Amino acid sequence: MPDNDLQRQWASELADLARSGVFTRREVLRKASAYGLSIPLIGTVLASFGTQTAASDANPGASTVDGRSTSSPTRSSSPMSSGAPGGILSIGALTPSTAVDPVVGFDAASIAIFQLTNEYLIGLNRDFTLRPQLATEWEPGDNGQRWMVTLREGVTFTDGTPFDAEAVTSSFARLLDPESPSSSAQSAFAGILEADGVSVDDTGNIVFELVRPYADFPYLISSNTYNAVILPTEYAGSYIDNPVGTGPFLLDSYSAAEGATLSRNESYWEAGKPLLDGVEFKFYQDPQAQVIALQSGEIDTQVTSQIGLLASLEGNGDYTIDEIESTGLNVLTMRVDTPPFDRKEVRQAVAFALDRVAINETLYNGVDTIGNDHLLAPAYPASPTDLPQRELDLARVEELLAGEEVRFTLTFDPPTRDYAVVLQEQLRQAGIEVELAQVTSDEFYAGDQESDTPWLFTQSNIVGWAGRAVPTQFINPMVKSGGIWNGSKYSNPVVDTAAETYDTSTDDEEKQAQARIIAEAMHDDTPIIITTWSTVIRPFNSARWTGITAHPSSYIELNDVTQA
Amino acid sequence: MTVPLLHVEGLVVRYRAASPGPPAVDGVTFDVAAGETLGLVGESGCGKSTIAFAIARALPSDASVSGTVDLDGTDVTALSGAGLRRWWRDDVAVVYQEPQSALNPTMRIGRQVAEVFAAQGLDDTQANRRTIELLDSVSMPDPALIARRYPHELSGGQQQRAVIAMALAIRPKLLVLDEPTTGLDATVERGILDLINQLRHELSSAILFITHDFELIERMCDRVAVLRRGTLVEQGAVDEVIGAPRSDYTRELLDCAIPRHRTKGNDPSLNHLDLQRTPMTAHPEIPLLSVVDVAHRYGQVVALDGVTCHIGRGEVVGLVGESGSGKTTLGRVITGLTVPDRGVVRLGPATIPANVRRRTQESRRAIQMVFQSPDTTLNPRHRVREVLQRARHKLGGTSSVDDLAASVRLAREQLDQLTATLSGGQKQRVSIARAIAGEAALVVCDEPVSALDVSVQATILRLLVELQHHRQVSLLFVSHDLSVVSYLSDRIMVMYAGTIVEEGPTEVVLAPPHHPYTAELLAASGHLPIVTNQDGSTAAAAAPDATVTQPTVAGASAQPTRGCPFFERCPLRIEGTCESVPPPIRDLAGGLRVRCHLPFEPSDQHETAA
Amino acid sequence: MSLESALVGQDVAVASTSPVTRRRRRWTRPTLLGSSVVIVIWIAAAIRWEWIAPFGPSEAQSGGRFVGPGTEHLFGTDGFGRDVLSRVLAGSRPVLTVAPLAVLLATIGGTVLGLILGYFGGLVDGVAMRLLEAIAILPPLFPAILVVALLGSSDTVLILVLAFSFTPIVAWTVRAATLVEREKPFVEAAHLRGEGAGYILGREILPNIAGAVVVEATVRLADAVFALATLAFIGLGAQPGSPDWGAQVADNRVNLQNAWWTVLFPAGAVASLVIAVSLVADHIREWKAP
Amino acid sequence: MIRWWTRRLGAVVITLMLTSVVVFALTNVIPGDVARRILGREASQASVDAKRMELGLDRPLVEQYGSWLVGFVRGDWGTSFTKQEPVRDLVLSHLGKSLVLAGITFAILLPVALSLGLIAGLRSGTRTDRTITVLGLCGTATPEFVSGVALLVLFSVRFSWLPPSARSEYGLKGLVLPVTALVIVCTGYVTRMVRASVVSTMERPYIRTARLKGISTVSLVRRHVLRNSMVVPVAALGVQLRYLLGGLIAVELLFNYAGIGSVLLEAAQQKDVPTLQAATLISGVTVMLTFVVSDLAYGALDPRVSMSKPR
Repeated sequence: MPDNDLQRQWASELADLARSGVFTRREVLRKASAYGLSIPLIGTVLASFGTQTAASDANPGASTVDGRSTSSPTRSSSPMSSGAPGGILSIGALTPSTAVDPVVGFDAASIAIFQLTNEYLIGLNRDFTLRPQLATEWEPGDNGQRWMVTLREGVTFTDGTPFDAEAVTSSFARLLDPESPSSSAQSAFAGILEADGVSVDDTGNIVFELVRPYADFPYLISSNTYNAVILPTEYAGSYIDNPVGTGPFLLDSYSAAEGATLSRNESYWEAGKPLLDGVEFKFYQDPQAQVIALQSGEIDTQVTSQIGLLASLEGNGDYTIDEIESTGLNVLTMRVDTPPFDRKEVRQAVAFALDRVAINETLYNGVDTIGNDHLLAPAYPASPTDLPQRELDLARVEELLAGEEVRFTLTFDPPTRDYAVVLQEQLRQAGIEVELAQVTSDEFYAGDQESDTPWLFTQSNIVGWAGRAVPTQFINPMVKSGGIWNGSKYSNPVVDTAAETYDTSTDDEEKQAQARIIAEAMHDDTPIIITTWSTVIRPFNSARWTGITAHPSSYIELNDVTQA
Repeated sequence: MTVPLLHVEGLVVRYRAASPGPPAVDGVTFDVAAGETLGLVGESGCGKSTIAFAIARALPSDASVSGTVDLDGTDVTALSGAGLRRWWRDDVAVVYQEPQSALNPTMRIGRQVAEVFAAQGLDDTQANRRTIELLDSVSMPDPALIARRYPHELSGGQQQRAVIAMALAIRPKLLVLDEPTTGLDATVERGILDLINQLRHELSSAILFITHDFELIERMCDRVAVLRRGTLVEQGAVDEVIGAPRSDYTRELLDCAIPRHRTKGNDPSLNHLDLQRTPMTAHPEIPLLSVVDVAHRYGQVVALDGVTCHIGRGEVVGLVGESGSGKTTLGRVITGLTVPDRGVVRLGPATIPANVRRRTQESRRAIQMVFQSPDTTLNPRHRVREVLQRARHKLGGTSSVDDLAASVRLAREQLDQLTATLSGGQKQRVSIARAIAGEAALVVCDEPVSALDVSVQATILRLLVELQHHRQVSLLFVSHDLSVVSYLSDRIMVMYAGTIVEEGPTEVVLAPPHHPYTAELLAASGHLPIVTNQDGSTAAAAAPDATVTQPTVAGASAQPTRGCPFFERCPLRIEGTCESVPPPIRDLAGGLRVRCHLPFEPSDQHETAA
Repeated sequence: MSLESALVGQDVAVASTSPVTRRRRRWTRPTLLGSSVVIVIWIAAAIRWEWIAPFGPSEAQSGGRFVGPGTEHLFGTDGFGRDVLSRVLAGSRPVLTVAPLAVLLATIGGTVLGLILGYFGGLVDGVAMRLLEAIAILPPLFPAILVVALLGSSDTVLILVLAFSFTPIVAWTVRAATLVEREKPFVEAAHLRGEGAGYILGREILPNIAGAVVVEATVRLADAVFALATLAFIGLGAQPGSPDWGAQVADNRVNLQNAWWTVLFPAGAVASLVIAVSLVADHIREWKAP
Repeated sequence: MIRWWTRRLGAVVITLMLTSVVVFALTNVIPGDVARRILGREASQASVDAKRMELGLDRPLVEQYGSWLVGFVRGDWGTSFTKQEPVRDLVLSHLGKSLVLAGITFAILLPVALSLGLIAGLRSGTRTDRTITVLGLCGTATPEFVSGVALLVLFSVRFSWLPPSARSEYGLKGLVLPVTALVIVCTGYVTRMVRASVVSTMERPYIRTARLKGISTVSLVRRHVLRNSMVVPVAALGVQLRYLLGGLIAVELLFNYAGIGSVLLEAAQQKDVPTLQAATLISGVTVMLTFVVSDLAYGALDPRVSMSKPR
């Protein structure tokens, strides 16, 4: 499908921005892939960069690893697959607390399983670029309010039924059904795509009619929205009983307490892939047991890992810890509508009282990226880089507080406990008393979303978020007035309008400007504090396997994994 | 003097813990010839058991024994290991005071006895055969059945017979009998003693008979050794020592033994009290307390089977019977501690609630109780003064604590002691003082002296008589020992299997004619009257074989037969009537009331006195 | 070592030593001395670890993370760079405030309940026994899970939870002892005097079973410390960041291979306290009721 | 005898009913919402409410309890809210795992504790006795997760002779470490009970009688001491069995061996009521069985109990 004129127009704008140095090569590539530009057109845009060194072009996914100390285990970030095919890879995961259900599941282990048996229209690479999966091409129309997607031919589901447009429309109908309880779909498509917006045109392509123009729409139908897998038309709702998909693996067995076994899908559409014979998931009740299993060789890698627990692998040459910068974060929210945080100065005082480098060093072994209290993560192309980076400044804290005695209660659930303890200690040294209130995860998210649930209505809380490809997927719900996850009750019309224009505009320069406005407002008002952006890590037994990589959303891509 | 089978010289026994104090046994020397029985007598703690166990090498490991012990040529103190074990197996046998605890509760009787033969090297069949023979030789009813039973399914007497069987199975050279019959009922005791006498002549072993009761010494032993705090005070032939005791300690022991054949009337030490035979208030029409048709059972066991009786004001009534006859239960029903299934208790004219907790303070004050075991009758955590003060306060007594203490001859300084530190006798005195603290009208004494040392028993009994006389309180004295009851009581009631079989003034009951059961009790407690039956034939009530019919424990398993419960054991039963027709209650001359079919009427009964 | 050789080796005494000697020898035993010293040390630490501890238990040290035991940090430092010795000393306070209070509460509650059940019997006893049995057959930590989930895991909640699970056990013992005392003549004499249930329970029965209650309390104290550590281990007990020993073991167990001191010192602390208390409890039991 | 049984079983049923009511009440009081747990925090409140309706959580508590009870009695234990699996297989399989662990531990614990207790008892007061007692106490006092962790690192991470977790695929090899940790904890307690009982039995007069029959020390122990001194420890073993069945959450967590304990912990935290109820009652029934078994053993050992009216 040749580039239409809208794509050519966006391409020229991209080239101008590339020449003016606003976008790095990586961001240009990411934008180009999002717009569905054809390879030749991308080539012309890249040419405008002049004599960039060739090395970083070769593998589009390489995120440069700036000079962090690379102690052994080796911290590689480029997946070199050069080993022998075959073998069974065993992956450790935390026991899923609910059943594996592609439409509703949000549990890391469940997602990892159904992502191996089912696929998306578009795949999200580790560097946020998009790659064709069940869709071969996609192109914007009507200034980004209509998107046409061409489906891949010759693909069959594992139960033999052909992969066709009807499977796609039924999958999206299932996701967008108002009663459908799918969590990630609701938050991703809210206000953008409705059930009646999906149709098939006469040439068999899928047409998405949006409610409003949305330049980053391809990300929403990519694996970035983990529930947006394509299921067979007559999917009856219980995945475990008949796991049918187009993915590289077949689900052979599943036990809620023990784990799952998968084997190669011989009729997978991508020839020769996957190289592995099969995969075995082993469930563990707590992170410590999972690390001990990794140490003793019972498992080869993990779905999710905490860097703090992997210190024991330091001296072990057999293990490699792969890293990838991501947009995941722990948000420290302060309710701006109640004391003591109703005054901006108090919130800023808290921001300046935190030693972000020490936090990064103690909790995350220094691998994370320092945050600057606004949602435009460095990983986002539109992220402004010239805002003054906040650091520990006790004098500023003194000045801001002007002698006011500040005490507050910080509510959180077990996964963020260590972060809360470090915060409490640092704030105590700055004269701010913090009382910790740890509650079970169940209690933290229970209650009514609109009135009393602790994670949205307590005075101050810590909420962890997995990475999102598009910044407004955080900005809209979290800081726009009345956003569904606006725990800080922050409301700033400037931010509201900026976020809307960012979403609707397809002009990158315009998006850049809006992003700056949002960042400056958040930086000044400080309704939330972001000390670090998490770097996702994935340790693996490099003595036995190669090609295992970390992914910003902790996905597991095994097509290229081989034995060492 | 024949060659001594057992020669003991300079025997000293010291417990490591009490090392600073005097040794438990301080240089004892005596000999025992084959076939001779030496009695070891003395107050508790005088070391008589320690001597016997030292000789039999059965002392705890922390006791050190010195001196020579020679049994038929073997130096016993030198034996150890396999040699000691062989000596135990072949030459020594011990019979203990508590038969129940001397038998392994989880092993059948037959196997425990057969074990002795197995140790001798007999094979199982021979051992079992010899066991049956042995059980028969100790006149155990139906030995084959008994052999299959567990110890807890046998009566006290049967258990002791089994222990004796084990002891005699090996024809021992040394036989130790440590108070073999204490704690058994009089009739059962009688049977055991007769068995020992009969078997004694067949063996030629040296026998040590340990007891605190001179009665038994007289009846069972050839020679006697009197002990006082580990030293031998006197030794000699039984009739010499008892007839003309050389040491004054022996004389003292003999005096304080319970006056067997006396009643309070003719007890010299009570002369200062002018005790009339009949209580002052002759027979008022309304007795102080009466019990009407009281019946009570514990599960299948019938404790009281329709009892009606009364206690007069200021009267001392004795209630005597074997264990299980229901005498204690009657006492508890009167005091309200046990609520009977049927029947009424009246204080004077008024019926009072059966349960003491529902009685008025006034009726509670009237009836108090003295319990049997001194160790649990007082709260060990309280002081004496507290006990008496509390009783006096609650029961509204008038006399001061010091007066109460004085009336039971307690020293003033003992008032501030914890009750746990008192001796058995002192505890019972406090318990008596507590009972009379509120000027009670009736004090029920449930075997108050049976758990005390012999020497102390007499003083407590005399104390009770004095108190009863001075304070005109009526007593219900419950006991299994007829001689104790007859000493104290104005009137006696004899109970068997939940019914009163005979009641009347003391002398009338003691003199024939007797209800057959009363006769058996009198024989067992050494009164040995020759009973001439109605038809003139002399039934030597005391003749051993007559009473050796197997004494099943009264009441325990006796089903409430329609006829007379004493039917199986009654030597004078009338076949055909006694077991089917309930015996009538007949009032005879002198206020005697008997529940029996036998014709008691002919007036010539009274000449044949004891 | 076959049974035979174990026995024959020593000519087994006819009867074991007389009670008097056994009791005196017991008090001079080294184990009693040793365990009392350990308990005193931990109590001192619980009261005033601020004076003893070389560093603040929650302050990250400049020396860095996972420093092995050495001169500067006797017990080394943990994953946050905190001094393990200070944390272990500070860890004694939560244990030695919650456990004794919980046992005290359980003993008082259990004794009152036991007395009433033992004395009155009948319907009350029947129903109450079923309830106690119902609680007893629940898996031991189950009530704790529910209550902590309900009220969070503050010290007061932990005290209530432990007291709740120990009260039935104490009540059982006291009830058994009361059943025995209730039949004794001095209690019947009290009835004869018309004494009320209150007096009989308070003045007559309680003084006599006080020994059994003390023994029960000391045994439960050892169990309480054990249970607290287990609760912290499964993430229900300690407050976040608290130096509670059980929590320290739970958090650091993954570093056992590369930083064994972060786990073994707190674990040793738990074991030392529980062993010491159990040994003392054992002595008190044998001294009270040989 | 039959009357005694019916009364005993009646008491068991009442107790279990009481337990199920207590558990139901407590779980419904704790905060947390199982519908939210299934759908995750990003699901809208509307869909969460819809899920609550679907699970019947909006009905009054009494009705919920009633329908659960009727179902339970009829054998339909319902499906787990969170795991969408029939509760019966879930609970029974986990109970099976707990029974296997408890069974093996018991099989090792019994002979070890009995012989140690016997030796300590027979040679009471000597150094052997004191070492056995003190070692037993140290074992009992060390929480099982402390000894478990030490064993784990020594044998599976450092020397890797044994697997680090007790996953079913390792079979018995996986159970060696958890069983060792449990045996360390339980043996001390039972040994102490056996020792105390042996010491008191040795002081009984009937032992003196047996000794004076001159029989050898070994047959004295075998025929007289053993049987009489086993009566008290039987009760102690019952207590240990109860602990082994439900109290092992720490070991189950440490060795990743999902027994009934961790099912209970997870179901309680997630408010998965059907699983929780079934798990509690089943473990309750098994525990009551241990009480009945120890009564039977008590009767078998001591004739006084079984022959006369049962206690």
